[in-house]
Amino acid sequence: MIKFENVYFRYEYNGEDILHNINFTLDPGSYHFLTGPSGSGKTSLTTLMYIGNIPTRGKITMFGTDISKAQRSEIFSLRQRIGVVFQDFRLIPHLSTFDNVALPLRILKRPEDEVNNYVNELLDWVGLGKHKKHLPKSLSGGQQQRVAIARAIIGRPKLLLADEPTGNLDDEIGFRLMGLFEQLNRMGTTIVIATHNQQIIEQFGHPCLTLDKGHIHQEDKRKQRKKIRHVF
Amino acid sequence: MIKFENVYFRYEYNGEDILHNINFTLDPGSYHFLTGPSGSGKTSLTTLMYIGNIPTRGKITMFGTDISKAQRSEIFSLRQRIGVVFQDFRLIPHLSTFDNVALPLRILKRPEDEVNNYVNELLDWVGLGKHKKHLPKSLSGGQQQRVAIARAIIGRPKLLLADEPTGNLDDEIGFRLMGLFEQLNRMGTTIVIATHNQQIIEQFGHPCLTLDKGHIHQEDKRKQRKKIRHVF
Amino acid sequence: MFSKRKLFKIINHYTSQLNNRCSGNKIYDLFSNAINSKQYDLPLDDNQDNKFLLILIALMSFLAVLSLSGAIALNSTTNKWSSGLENKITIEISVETKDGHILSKDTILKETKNLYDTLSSHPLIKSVNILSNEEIQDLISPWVGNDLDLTNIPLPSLISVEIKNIGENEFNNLKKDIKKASKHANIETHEQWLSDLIEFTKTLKILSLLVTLIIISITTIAITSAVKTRLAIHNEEVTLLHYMGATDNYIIRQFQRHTVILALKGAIIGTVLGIIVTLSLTFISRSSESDLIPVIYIGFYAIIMLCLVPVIIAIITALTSYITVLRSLAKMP
Amino acid sequence: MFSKRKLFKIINHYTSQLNNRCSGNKIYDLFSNAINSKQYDLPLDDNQDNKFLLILIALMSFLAVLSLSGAIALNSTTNKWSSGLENKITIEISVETKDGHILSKDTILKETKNLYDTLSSHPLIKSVNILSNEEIQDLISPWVGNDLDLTNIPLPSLISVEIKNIGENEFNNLKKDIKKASKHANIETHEQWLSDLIEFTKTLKILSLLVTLIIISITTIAITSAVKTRLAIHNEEVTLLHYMGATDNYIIRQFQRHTVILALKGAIIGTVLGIIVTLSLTFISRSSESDLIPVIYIGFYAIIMLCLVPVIIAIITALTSYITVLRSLAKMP
Ligand SMILES: Nc1ncnc2c1ncn2[C@@H]1O[C@H](COP(=O)(O)OP(=O)(O)OP(=O)(O)O)[C@@H](O)[C@H]1O
Ligand SMILES: Nc1ncnc2c1ncn2[C@@H]1O[C@H](COP(=O)(O)OP(=O)(O)OP(=O)(O)O)[C@@H](O)[C@H]1O
Ligand SMILES: [Mg+2]
Ligand SMILES: [Mg+2]
Repeated sequence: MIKFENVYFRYEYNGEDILHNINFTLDPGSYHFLTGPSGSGKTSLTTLMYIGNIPTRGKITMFGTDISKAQRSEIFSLRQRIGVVFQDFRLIPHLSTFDNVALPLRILKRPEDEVNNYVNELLDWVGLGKHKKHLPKSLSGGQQQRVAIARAIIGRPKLLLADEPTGNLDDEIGFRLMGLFEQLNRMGTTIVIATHNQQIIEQFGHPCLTLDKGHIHQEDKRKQRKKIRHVF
Repeated sequence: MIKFENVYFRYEYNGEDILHNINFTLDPGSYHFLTGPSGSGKTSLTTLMYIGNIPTRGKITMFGTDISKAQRSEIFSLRQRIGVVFQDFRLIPHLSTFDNVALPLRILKRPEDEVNNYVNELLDWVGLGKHKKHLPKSLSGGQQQRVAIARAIIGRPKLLLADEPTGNLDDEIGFRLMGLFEQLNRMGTTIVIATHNQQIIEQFGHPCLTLDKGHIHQEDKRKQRKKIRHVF
Repeated sequence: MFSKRKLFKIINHYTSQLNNRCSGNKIYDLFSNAINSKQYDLPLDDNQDNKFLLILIALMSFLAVLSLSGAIALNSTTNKWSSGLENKITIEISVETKDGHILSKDTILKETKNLYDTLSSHPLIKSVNILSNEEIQDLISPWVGNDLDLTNIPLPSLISVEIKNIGENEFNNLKKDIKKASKHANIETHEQWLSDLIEFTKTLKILSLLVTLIIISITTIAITSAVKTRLAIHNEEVTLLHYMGATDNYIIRQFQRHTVILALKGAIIGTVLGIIVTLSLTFISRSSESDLIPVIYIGFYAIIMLCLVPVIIAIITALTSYITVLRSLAKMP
Repeated sequence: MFSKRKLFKIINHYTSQLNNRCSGNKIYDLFSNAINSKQYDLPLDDNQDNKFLLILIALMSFLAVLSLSGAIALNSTTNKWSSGLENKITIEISVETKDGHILSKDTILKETKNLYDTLSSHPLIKSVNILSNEEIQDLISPWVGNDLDLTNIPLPSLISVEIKNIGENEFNNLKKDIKKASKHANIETHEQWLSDLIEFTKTLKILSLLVTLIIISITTIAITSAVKTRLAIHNEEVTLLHYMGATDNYIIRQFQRHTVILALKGAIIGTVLGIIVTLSLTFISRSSESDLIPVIYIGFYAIIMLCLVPVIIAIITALTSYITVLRSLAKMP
């Protein structure tokens, strides 16, 4: 699904390598946490995974395509198979909750009645049934985060990248959404969740990619910690 | 310090009461957590506390001044005694980390060498020594949050309002900053921290204001849970 | 809203099928883009530049209509002149030859007769008419007065000839034939002043072409800069859409539809104003008695042509915004 | 940067003390605001409107300079006229009286003598001068020619009188005194055509006042709208500063400094251009031989006055942005 080979990355502006010699493979249908202290490069790595940036060096293979050799139209179709929850939400300010969540389906040119059904159902599920017509700025922080999550999963992506998806959520709704990710994973979606919330990592016990100052360590916490799946 | 009497609040745009009949008093030098599920009104309540909004009904007394009767210049000097960590950071995008943090001191017209010393020291302390000249958009989520916190406390406010201040921080730096808040509190700053992070609430065991659909319950968790102060 | 969306969905379906079939056809894409999209993901409408662009395009199309209708009026007037004058020549057999001899009345009469016979049967000639003495007297009376008795004065012979629409070669042949029939004949065509006029008209036409070019350039530049400004303002949203897998076309559509609608609005306002001014001028020119104001003639078809101005501006806008957006999107990863 | 800041700090310290002492003095605030602030918290500079505002203000001050220098030139010219003519009157004792009698040479001489005596000792008169016969001949020779012998013809007597600067009442008294001394005297003041001229000058002055008013209004409107646009764009940041306890003055300062600098830049450009054009016109008018072009005179002090245009525009800008920002800040909680 995703293969990083000797990937280095730096922001042009900065001039220092942010990611050093990253090597890992994520199998289709796998579920990984991405953790590491603040500023270690989690968001940067995620950005590379949705082709939001191109690595300075190294090779990234996604869905079997070497992205450095992919054509523009291929990149579009790759991205259409990826759902992203941005750390800073990135909701479109003048679109309502509904339209923000509907965006990926509209980009995929799904029929409008399907869009209606899907979006309404999902918004009810994440507890935003009453806020469908609100603009992002009149939503609370957690509500905005839920809109961002709903938008990422509405298109049933093959790959879900979530950057700190529960940072603004209370435990109840947080676990509810983590449960949704489990479900999606069981239905075949590959999932990468960047988080520093050790509680969640421990509780769900999926394998963990740990970043430290741009270097990656792959560890499987499944062995060490007990799974708490009974929550759902 | 802060006294809410029968306070009701609604956003004009919305038309529904967000806060119902809020009554509480925060003593000078106290430390409170403000918790409640997402969308319960924590941010709205905080906004009232820094006079970012005016209550629809009821009376708010801050620093002994009834804010509905306060003059414009009084409001300014009230606000200068309050530090706020916004949930969405609200860093000024074209100002560097340093200038963002220096802003409250410059508003207070502190001498520029004092500004330099204070800001540099604090930035080093929160681990942003290398990022003083960076613009907010080239900082990671957690780094931005630390800038927001630094900006809130740089002016040694009499009242610190922090809205979800550790949502984007890893545990280590998170606890480090919570420790900083403890220190400030010991030096006399009244502190209100809105958070849904039960772990932190339990660990620090300060009295807790719980919001639920706009209604407030005041409970003192100090009695029920053991304090973990040895972290610092 | 739902049923509208459904309708658009159906249209979209068929047009996208069409699109697939002729995917190389960029011009087709251009229009389906501009027409099909119903929803903006980008808040393009709440921009202060919009009003400026609208007024600019209205002004430009107003100028375009005026310059075009000027060219049309000029064209139809010169056509009238040409058709009235170009095919008429006058042949004169003057009393005094170039080398100073005085011709006898008999010689003049004989040569005139000769010429008339030749021309009447000439295949390139429509009609021949020998001016009678009275007609000649009428012509020259302003100079010599009416009282002068011309009977004893040798009068020149004037033959007015209407020729068929012919090329230059045939006209030269005709000249030779005339010279053969009468060696003293002077052929007076209206060539000189007409060619002057036509030269002048050509200059005016080039000028109006220039005006059109300037208008097109200004419109293109204005649209380019407006689109670039919008792209800069909405850079974040555009990047986001890109990351979500939106194709270049999806994003271009948003800008295109917005600018095309804006340009159409402006162009229609400008064109209508321009046509009103043109028609007013036409009526004034017709109703005025003064010879100084030439009668302007703008036909029905010409007005139809003027109505094409908004269409052309819409096409320019669609193309310009297509290219501008595509170019800056190409820079994104 | 550090030492600069320190310097500003010190200045700030003293000016803020001054401010406190005369806290009611808004005008003082206005300037200390515009000058003291060294740092922008708001990114006012990267705005596309800036160029437009700069050009507009340059244009406005250019026009202001032209209109002002026009008024100055007019003023100095009419001053020259007035000072040359206003205090001079001519008294004539003509040969033929109004009712047709011919006066004898003796009568004329006697009355002239009489008049001269009265006027020489009159307190309102500066100087009196009886024109000699030669002078009179010089004056009338263009009409009657030089050859004519005037010795035997009764000549009118002309007395040129320079009076002191006096009011209308005194002037009427003077008139009476003259009539008393000589009942045949005709007083010729330059009142009529001068008052016409002054009327005309007044109109021009009103016109230039109008131009100035229009310029001020346009400048004010442009600055208001520019400031409002910036406030709208940076609404979030302004609100944030407010929440952080920034006073209205702190925020106003940012806008003010930005607009004042921009306006000063534009005004200086426009003023320099305007002065260049004015001086060029002055030199052209002086070097030209033609009588049609009046000599324009713009003095050194006038140019100093023109240099005040940028200062005035800066004051208007400071005031306008002060009021505009204050008004919209007052709406914030
Ligand atoms: N500007 C606004 N206009 C209208 N409604 C708003 C606005 N801001 C918040 N709300 C609504 O008020 C309610 C309370 O919001 P608030 O932001 O106070 O919640 P919160 O407790 O901070 O939640 P969270 O933990 O998710 O940040 C929500 O239902 C939200 O939709
Ligand atoms: N746009 C950018 N330009 C330059 N440097 C950047 C940019 N974005 C991030 N960085 C730097 O790259 C490093 C890694 O940032 P990144 O956002 O990937 O961290 P992170 O692991 O997501 O941290 P957090 O948990 O705080 O979100 C940081 O030091 C940051 O300052
Ligand atoms: Mg991050
Ligand atoms: Mg909140």
